[in-house]
Amino acid sequence: MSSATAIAPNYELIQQDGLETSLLEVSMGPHHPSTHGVFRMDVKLDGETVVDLQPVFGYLHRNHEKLAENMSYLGSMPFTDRLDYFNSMTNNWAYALAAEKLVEIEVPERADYLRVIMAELTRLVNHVSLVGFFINDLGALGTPLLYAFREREKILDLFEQASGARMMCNYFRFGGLRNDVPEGWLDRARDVVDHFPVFLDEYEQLLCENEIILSRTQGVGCLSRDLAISAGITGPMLRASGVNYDIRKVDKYSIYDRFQFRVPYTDGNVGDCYDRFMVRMLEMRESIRILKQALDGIGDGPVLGNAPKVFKPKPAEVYGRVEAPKGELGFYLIADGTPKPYRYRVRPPSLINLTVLRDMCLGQKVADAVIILGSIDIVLGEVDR
Amino acid sequence: MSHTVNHESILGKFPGTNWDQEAGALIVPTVQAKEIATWLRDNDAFLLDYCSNVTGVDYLECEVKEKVTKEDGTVETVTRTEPSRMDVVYHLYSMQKQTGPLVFKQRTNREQPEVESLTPVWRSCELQEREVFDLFGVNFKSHPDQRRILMWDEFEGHPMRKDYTEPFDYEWEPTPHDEILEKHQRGKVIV
Amino acid sequence: MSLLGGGIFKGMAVTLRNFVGSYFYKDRLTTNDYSWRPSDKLPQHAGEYPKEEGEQLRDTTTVTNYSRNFPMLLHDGSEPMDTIRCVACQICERECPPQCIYIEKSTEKKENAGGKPQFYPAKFDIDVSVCMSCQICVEVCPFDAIVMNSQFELSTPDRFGGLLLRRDDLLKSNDYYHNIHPEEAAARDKRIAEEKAAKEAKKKAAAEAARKKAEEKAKADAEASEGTPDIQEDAE
Amino acid sequence: MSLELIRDILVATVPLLLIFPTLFAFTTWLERKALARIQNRIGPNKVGVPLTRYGGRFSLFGLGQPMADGIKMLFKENIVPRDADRLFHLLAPILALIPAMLVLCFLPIDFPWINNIQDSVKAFMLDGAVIFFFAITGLNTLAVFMAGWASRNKYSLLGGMRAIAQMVSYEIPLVLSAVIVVMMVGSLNAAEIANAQAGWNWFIFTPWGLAAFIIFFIAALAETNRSPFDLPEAESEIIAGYFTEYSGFKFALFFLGEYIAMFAISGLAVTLFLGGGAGPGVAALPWLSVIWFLVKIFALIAVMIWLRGTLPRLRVDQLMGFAWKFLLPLSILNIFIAGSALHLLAGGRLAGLDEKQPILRQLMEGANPLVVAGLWIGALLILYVAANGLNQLSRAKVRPREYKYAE
Repeated sequence: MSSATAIAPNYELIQQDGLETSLLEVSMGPHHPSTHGVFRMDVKLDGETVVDLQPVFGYLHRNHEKLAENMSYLGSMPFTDRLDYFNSMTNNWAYALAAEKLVEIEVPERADYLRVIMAELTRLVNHVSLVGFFINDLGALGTPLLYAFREREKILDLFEQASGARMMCNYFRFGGLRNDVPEGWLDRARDVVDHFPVFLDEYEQLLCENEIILSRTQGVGCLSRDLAISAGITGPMLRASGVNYDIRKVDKYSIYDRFQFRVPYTDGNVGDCYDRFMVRMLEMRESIRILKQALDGIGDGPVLGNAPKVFKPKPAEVYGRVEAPKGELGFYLIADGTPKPYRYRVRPPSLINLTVLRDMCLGQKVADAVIILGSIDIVLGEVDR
Repeated sequence: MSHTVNHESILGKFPGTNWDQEAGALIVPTVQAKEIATWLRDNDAFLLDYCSNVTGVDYLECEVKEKVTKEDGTVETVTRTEPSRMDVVYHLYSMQKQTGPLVFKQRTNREQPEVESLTPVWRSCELQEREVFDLFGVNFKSHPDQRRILMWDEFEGHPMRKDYTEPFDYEWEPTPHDEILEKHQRGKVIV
Repeated sequence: MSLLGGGIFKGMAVTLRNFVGSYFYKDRLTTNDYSWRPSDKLPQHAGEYPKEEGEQLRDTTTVTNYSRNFPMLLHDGSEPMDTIRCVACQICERECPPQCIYIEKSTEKKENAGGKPQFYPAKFDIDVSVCMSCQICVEVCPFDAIVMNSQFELSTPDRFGGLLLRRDDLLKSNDYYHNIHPEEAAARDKRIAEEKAAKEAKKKAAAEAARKKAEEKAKADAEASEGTPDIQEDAE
Repeated sequence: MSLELIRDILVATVPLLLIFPTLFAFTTWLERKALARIQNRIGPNKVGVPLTRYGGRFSLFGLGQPMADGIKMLFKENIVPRDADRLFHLLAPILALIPAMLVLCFLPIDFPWINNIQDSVKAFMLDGAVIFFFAITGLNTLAVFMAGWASRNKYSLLGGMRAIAQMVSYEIPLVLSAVIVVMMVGSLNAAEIANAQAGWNWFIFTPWGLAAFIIFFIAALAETNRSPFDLPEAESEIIAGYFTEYSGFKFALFFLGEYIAMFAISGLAVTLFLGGGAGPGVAALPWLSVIWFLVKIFALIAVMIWLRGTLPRLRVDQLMGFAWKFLLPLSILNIFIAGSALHLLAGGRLAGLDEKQPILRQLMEGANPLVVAGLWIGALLILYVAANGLNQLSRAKVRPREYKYAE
């Protein structure tokens, strides 16, 4: 079990003939084209090689937790959208799940199905655009990214039709969903889901065998299995390091035990950027499988249980977690009998996955540091909260 | 739902620990925390190799009304003062056994909060403990890199504490009504 | 063993296919052309609205059923303040997550559309520079008085005044609501009607029960002491 | 200096200085449009006839866009970082443009208006034109490094260092692949090289010529900082490399220089391998050769755009490895193949050839078809096996992987 922080190589500066050399200290970010938001890495370079790296957080910090502690339970639901703004649906779900545990509300079956559909569509949106961003970080001038966005657009249209907003959906409620999907929505969703594999085929043809992508990503940013577990890495990144751990399978929350799907993972020998990229590509296929089953299995019925809009839970502590596209998204709530949560804590997968950034980047080239950051899949709204 | 962890054996092995039934949490004395954590991680019965969530909870001194059933059967409401405290909460899971969570709390005082850092046991605590230090002011002994993480280095105070009051020269958005408008009109607001 | 550079050629085939395909297939070239088109079809998306040269569209709407932008206040009839639904109960003000609603309750009651004397908002401001369109005010409103507008052409040179919508800017008729969110408005009206009917039925039933009871009582009274006149109770 | 000479110089140079910047403007439009279509976008389609009221109505597929860009660039603020070396910072874009413009005159394009001027002014008739071409393009490196150094920005410096390493490395395979053509023709004169390929005798139709062309094209991509070798300006890693601190018209000059260099190097590729102005109908209408030449240049540029729309970027060590461990051995091998082929074809006739005539042409005239076919297959086979072997040596472990699934 290796949990120690990586130590920067002992670096001796060469002094020769009165000439002094020093390391190049570059502050990458907070305004850098590929730090995925206002994120900063203080990098020390020897030529192009990274010899030290310190991530710097907090440029987007707004103390989401403090805000939520001064607000009713329902009131912080729209703020959860803004955590990982790519995946507002799963953020909503994690929060709703925790709150439902707190007050023990039953969710109607149709709502559960719709939740699964929304969450898996979100996963498609996240993975497809992450792969696009990742290849963009490799320098591909946005072509894969724009293909990804073309497909994302179709899914965002579905979100807009269902919830009224494309990204800040605010669609889930304690005990179900805010409203039912409009008429014909399920058919449109089926259409999108049926066409997605065609796009994925093309995407794989474009990316998966490209020699440049292979040689850029393989052997870069390796993360060992032990370190991944110890550092609490979750989501596709953990599975790329060879751990078969998917909360959809482990917790079987909601109705995930009704669906047949597989979890792709590696044998844990390498755990490099290529594995992380490929695990996401493969996961999308499984999401489509779940979506097809969910769209076939959905029945009629109400979508909102009879939960009160404003409630006062009894004093209790809960921790609810879901498998968000980026990893384990957890909400830790402590109720004290008032309409406001006494303690509201988000367990952000993006932040915790960044723990090992330094370990993965040391000794790599500066160009690799960028793609390693890209392969971690962070959203700064969630890192800084 | 994942399987819960049997906590009875921990209580037996480490007499200093308590089980908080209401919160469903294991309360650990800070001096023993690292030892117990390592044991929980390595013991075959638990293998809690994955620390998911680390956070602090700040409890102010408060008055709690409790219903006490007396010997003669009558119920009486008693008010007692709960002392202030600071909890650092760890949610532990096992990836190998796919069990969890075990809630693990280190309890300390509010004034000089100091607990044992569990970063040497689980790497995932590194950034989260920094966050707890930043937002709650809990000092983690033997944390490898204890600095502010989300607030800037010059920031004073710990904003997640329940008694934190924001400084007046804060950058308010001057929405044109309410108390914020008053502050705005007093002319001290930086826009 | 694959061809040297074969992966690159495969990728180039894909981009070539997209290059050619974008001229022939609509689903490849999904970009909306924002230029003006001489058709009077209603826009389907925010990106598809017609715009005449130099025209500022203040009331542009999208017709996606649930699309939401900023809240508006509903009234039922022609004179907004006579038929305003809001009774200034201030639930939305309390629940609003970014605290962008500001209400001042009127001091005296005034008749509303139902002919019932009610309080009304003397002031009702929404600061749309703070509002995040979360729709929670709509959900918590017990009077169906506040719903989401879908007007999005709100840009203004005045940051603080121009983006602070006053009560009179916010008041929109129910017909307008039907126009922008037909399905949702119909569902809401149906629900209101149902609730009203249920309420009325309940009231009727209660009145009936009261009447019956009174009758029985009267009968009993009459039986007990003949000669006393019937008492007709009017349950309100 | 006589008046006539001055006139001739103007006639020779001014059209060049007008035509290529115009083509540059068109190319930026073409690139934006093609990339947009590759990415399923529309691309510039709004800016129409400039300076008219109806500019927006008659948008002409956005052909006015480059002009709008140019005007925008002209009016932008000229920012020089406070700590920058002002002189060199301002000099670098000019220095980047000059060599690119200069080498244009070595391209053997038969513009009709230069037929009547003095021979001494026809720069491309220079005997050492190919050598000169490489010598002058090399200056570009200096400009790039000057920009990187004088900006006093760490990203610029990194970009400048990358640019030097890259350009120095790729110049070698570039020159070595040009050597083959020089061997075939027996001259360094660009016009003679083009004439040697008249009709369909293009060097790309010989196996060694094909291999040399591919190597030349790859190296040319690297020389002009085009994707996938755009490391000096890698925007996802080092912001914009040596461009980072450049704004307004200085940036436009760099941009112009880069595109002109693209024209120049594509023009050289056309001259060396694609038959110069040769093409159908040239014999009847000599001015068609200009059109053919430009069409070939644009075909090469289209491929560059296509590559840019498809490929991600190499890493700096892979880039150097590719130059030194792959392209360089391959181009040396290619020279050997070409030399042996010439020898085999010639038999004992090599000494008796007319030095003023293209060597390959003379040899081909009397060659045995079977020998030629054998040479073709043998040469291609050797080159392919060598390329594969080199590839295996440098990237043995890189291949797609298998993944496991948990139910």
